[in-house]
Amino acid sequence: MQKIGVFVCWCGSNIAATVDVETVSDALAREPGVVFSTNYQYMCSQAGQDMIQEKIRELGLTGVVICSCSPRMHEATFRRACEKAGLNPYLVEIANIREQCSWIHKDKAVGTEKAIILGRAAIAKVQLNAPLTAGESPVTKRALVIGGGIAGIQTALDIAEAGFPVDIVEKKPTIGGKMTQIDKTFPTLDCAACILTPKMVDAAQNEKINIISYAQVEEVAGFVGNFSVKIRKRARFVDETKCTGCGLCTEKCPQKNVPNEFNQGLDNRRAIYIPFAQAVPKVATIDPNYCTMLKTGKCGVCSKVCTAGAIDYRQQDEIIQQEYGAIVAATGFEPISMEKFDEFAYSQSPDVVTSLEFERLMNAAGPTGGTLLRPSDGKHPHTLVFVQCVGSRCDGGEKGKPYCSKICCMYTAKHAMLTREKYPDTEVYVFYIDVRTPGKNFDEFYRRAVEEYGVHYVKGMVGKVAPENGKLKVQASDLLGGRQLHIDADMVVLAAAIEPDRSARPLATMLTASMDTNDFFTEAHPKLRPVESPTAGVFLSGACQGPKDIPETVAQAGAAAAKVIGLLSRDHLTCNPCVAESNELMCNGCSACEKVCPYGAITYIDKEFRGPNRTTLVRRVAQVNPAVCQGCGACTVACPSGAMDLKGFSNAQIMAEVDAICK
Amino acid sequence: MQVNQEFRPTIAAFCCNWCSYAGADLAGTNRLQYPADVKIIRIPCSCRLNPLFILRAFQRGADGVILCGCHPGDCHYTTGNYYARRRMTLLFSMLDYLGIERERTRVEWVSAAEGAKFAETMNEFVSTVARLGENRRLEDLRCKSE
Amino acid sequence: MQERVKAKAIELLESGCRVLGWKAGEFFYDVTPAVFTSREEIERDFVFNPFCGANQSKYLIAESRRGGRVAAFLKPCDTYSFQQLQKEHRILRENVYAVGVQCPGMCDMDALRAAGLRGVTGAEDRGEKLLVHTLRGDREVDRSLALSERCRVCKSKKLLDCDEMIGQQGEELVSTRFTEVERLEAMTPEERFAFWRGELSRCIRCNACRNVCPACSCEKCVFDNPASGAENKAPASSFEENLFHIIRAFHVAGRCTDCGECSRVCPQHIPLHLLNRKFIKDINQLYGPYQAGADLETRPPLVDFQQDDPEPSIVGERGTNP
Amino acid sequence: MKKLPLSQLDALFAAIAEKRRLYIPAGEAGTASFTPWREGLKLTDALNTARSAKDLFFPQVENLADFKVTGKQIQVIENRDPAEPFVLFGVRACDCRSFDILDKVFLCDPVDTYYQARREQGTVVTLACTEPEETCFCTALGIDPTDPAGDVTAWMAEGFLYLRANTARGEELLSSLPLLEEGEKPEQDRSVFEKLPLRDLDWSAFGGERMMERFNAPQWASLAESCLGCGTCTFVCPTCQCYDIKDFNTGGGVKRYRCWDSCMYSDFTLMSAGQPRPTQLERFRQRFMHKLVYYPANHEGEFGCVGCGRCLQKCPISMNIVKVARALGEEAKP
Repeated sequence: MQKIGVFVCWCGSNIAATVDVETVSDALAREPGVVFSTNYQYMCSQAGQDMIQEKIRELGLTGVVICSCSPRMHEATFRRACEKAGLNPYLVEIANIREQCSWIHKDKAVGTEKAIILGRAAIAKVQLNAPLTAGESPVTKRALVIGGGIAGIQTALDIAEAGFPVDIVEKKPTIGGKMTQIDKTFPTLDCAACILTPKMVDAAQNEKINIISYAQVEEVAGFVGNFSVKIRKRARFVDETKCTGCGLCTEKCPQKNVPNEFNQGLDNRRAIYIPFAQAVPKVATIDPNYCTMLKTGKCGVCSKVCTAGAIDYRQQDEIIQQEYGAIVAATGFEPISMEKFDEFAYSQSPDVVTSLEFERLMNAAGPTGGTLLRPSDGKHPHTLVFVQCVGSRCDGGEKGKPYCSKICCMYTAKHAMLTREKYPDTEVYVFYIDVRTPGKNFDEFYRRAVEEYGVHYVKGMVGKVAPENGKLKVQASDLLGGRQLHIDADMVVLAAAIEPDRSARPLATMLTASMDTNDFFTEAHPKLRPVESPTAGVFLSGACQGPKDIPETVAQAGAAAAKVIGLLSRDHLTCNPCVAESNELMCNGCSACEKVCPYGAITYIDKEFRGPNRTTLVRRVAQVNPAVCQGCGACTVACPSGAMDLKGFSNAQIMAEVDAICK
Repeated sequence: MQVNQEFRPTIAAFCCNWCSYAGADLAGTNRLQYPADVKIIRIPCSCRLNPLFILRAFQRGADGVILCGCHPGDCHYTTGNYYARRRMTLLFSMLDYLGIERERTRVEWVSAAEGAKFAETMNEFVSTVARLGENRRLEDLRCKSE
Repeated sequence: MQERVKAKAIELLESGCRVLGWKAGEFFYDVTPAVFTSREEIERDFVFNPFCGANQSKYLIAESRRGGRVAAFLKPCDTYSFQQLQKEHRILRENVYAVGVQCPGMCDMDALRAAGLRGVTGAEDRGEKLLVHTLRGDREVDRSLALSERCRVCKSKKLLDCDEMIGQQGEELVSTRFTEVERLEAMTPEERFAFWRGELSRCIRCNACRNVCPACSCEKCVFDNPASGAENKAPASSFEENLFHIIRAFHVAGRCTDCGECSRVCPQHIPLHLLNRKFIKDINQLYGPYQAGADLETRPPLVDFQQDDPEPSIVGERGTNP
Repeated sequence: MKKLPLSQLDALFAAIAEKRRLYIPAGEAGTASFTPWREGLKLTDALNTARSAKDLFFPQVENLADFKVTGKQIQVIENRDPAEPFVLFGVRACDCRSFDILDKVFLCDPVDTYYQARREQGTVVTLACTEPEETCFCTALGIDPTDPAGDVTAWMAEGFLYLRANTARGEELLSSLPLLEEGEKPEQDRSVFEKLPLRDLDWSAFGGERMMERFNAPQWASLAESCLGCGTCTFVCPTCQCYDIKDFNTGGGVKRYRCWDSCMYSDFTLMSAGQPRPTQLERFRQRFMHKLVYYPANHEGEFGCVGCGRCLQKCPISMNIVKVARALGEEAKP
């Protein structure tokens, strides 16, 4: 039999002025199950809490209803108070008679009547409340960072700094990511390599950081604090522990015609290669698609020249299985393919390049040694046209992306400025829709490009680029001048939109992390939880969450690290006890709940059940991981049989409230 | 239609904990008045609202049922209100098909900052339902208190 | 057809399958679904005639878990249910040998009775015609007269996911199945209310619609479960009109293949399929065409969403006749 | 014997309905039901109603009592549906026999007063059959469809309605009615009944004698295997008499009512200790054992089936008592 205590708060005159608290406590005293009902001036005060605690102890209350302000205000207070008196905190219900009653009504009779009804609803609900205990799950104190670009490196460094071991999984042979390909950074124009490579070395030398390069995540199981991850480390056919990175093999390898991805294919590398001089780990990798030895079994030059004996043609992929407490996605971005933008003649002329290619052409470590030369004839270009927003801000989205890629305005300004600085004899045109420079010192930077460096900024889009007699005929509109422009350019540079790395989508599926329609990871809350995925224990770092420049990426990387550190510094996680629960006897195993769960909290097992007359039957049934479930209840409605219910907001509890209100 | 001055509708308002319930609290904090006919039931997310609860409310004598949740895209649980939106759209369409007055049901997205919108919505909804009069089509006579 | 199906049944039985088929009854039309385990049984009792209309896919939930393999003969519309049940992990596909049987439309005894035939003791399948024996002599009727409603507005002759086919593979058809829904939508709310009250108030809550429905195969139905708080055993007051049939239709929304069994079995001839079809029509219009059971991959519309889905207020905005 | 031109049937109905409620079978074939007569309501041309005539004496749902809760007080309120005199016209021979079967259950000690009240208030006017359906097999159970029992028996022939009072209550009804003349009904052609396909059903294997043999018959498994477990057969059956008592929480109290139950349902006779018949096979068997074995065992060999054929027409998978009788009857034959 229930023994419910009702405590009606006056909240000074906040409630008592428009609700007759005496009448309310009297009326509620007559409700079934209520053994005690009173009212008091300030229920949340120490004296009020003492009274509640005293009555719990004295009368052995099985449930407490407090008619007071919003539960958003003091639910936690009252739960704690009741818990101290030995009552399970989840046997407390609040009837909100202040914000949702006394404050919105002027007529005391009306307010009083409504307060009684709200009290009744709370009593009806508390009758069905069950004591809930927050579960605990242990935390594996190791983090996984997926992606070894600047975002991943920074996150890993920050986590390691706090003393937690962290693994970086990088799909390329070296960490460093896109930033290694960049020459100078805006708006300071400092050298990218100079600021990045020391961080790469730091990461390599940090004993808490383990870099797993040339590897990809294959499987993720588990949940926050307890992920179990399978990583495939691809065979590089070079023993990493033996290779000294001397580079002799990369000079002797007879296979010279492999497009060099580090230079965006603008020059060639060998079949055995080290992506660039500062690569981390600095070990050679054999490209199995080009290596004659691996393809035909005839060659073996690298093996012969390697004094360390590191070459191993029979190396196999390695599977690493590791447990982690937290996972950070830092998969970064890539420029979109220019295939669909034939109006810019990208496929027709080598002198039409993307900005990242241009970056390599300007880089001292690039294919031209840092001298700006046209890819077609190696001559110095005199007229350059930069086209902004290629594939960004496209309506309809068939051709490009609906969003702004954010970084293009600034790097184009940088490119234009650097070109004019190094080669004052050049004419530089930039075609833009809008110039967006909302960052610290960004607008100043852009204005310097226009005002000090004499870059021609033209508002308007380039309609067509046509290669003709070694020139590129650029046809464009000048919207402000209201005229058509025809420019004979030597080079055209396309500011290609950026999109999430292709590996992100399958990774999101493995992580049960949600993505938006553009395949950027979704954050748990766009404003308040920008570096967390809705999936607990999964964090977001860098451009995988949305287009970002370097400082923003580093800032987010640090923020993600802080979240990871916060998580890993705990020994146990306390779970929200108001989570979904599946009644296996009623579960159909249909997977509807799993499909609507935003957290991947629901899994299925085949379970043996006892049937009638000593038979057994194996059925597929849902199981909820209480450590992962956040208690939204989407599954409970997707479930037709009602097998899935939500603790604390059960079907029966909500219907009891409905009944009480509609009576 | 003759408006019965005496008639006070019973309105069940399901509010998600994170946005709309907070929006209702804000309406209170700002002392924005709306009729006492509205009784709020707190649910964690708009996706917790089972169509069964709505029909139950009507069975038990509710004259109108309204669901308030976070604006699409702002769900605390990221996707809950998208599911709620489909469910409610289809349910309301079915009720309409069965000849139930469609003004008796409503979904409104109310953020935690929209106290004024909450009060306004409730004022409007109550007067709409009051104009319709008592819910006779979905009630269960057994629940009529004599 | 009868002979080919029967021969196939024997062949499959001898290859080690149990065979889900039809057992002859007292008359031509009262065939009963049955599992055959011996050649003698098949030779004696197995039938496949124009009255074998029931959707047998639901039996495969239990049969596919009984151990061993079971063979089933599925009409095009049954194969949609068959695939939908696989999608929901209810049928273990590997234990089923599915024989798709192309279908010219199935007959329904109630359609014959509605056409005024009484005391029907037998019938002979004569292709386009049906020779009906009655207590008062024989009558030849057009087969179309005997077709059940769902067959008259057949949506697809496509046989999905079959291990083998008897007859030709067919195509999806342009169906007029929403005409009646549209007719109701065009009515005033008062007329619609009167229509549905008239129909649904006949409900005797025998649960035939639910129990025959492949989508309604819950381990425990909320309306049977005292713990659910929504249990109601009998047609007391207006529970069926106001809760049972609405929630039942909602629970199968996005999962109902429109096989029409609910209406076929209703002893009170309530056009329950018009509830399900309303959901199907709305889903098609609001969220894009969707056919439950057509594939194994597409997310069912009620466990899916688009960010720009219409708001619930569309129900009012588009008026009574969307 | 009285007679009346059929053209005056409406006037007769009006005369009956003047003093008491009159129910007549109305509506289309397949959904016809006993409907309170009102001006203009016509007799159905269907042989029988979809649900049987037992509804009038043993309705599907019936209020028993109300419990009103005020604060912590509970008040018990008797809430019997009032029984008023009524006439039930057009009951077929099969349904009429079902009343005898129900009487033996509900009117034996302890008497079911709810049923009794209705039974005492009802006057049954039966109607002889002329156009049987193929599903009819009352003749195989010893019922004469051309001469049904009831308080009054009616025949329709050659443009006239003939009426014969069989009981005092029947006499009272007829004597209160105007328009009636004396007359003798013509001899009925019974040849169509000789053609009924189920006329020779053999029930010799059943009865109260060979209970365990029937109970353990191996055929139940294949008979029950396709049963959907719906309640259609039991709800259209004129002799099914099982009911459940349920409480409905109205929010302000509890309404206790009884409603038909079905042995086909998984919660049939569910008790706190569990379900005594946990499988569909056992529940399916219960239905037929009850009608064909247990009932006769308790009632001098009388079967609990009247051969109306409703379950033959309505079962979604065409499983029915005839198929059971055939399957188990075959077995019993030497």
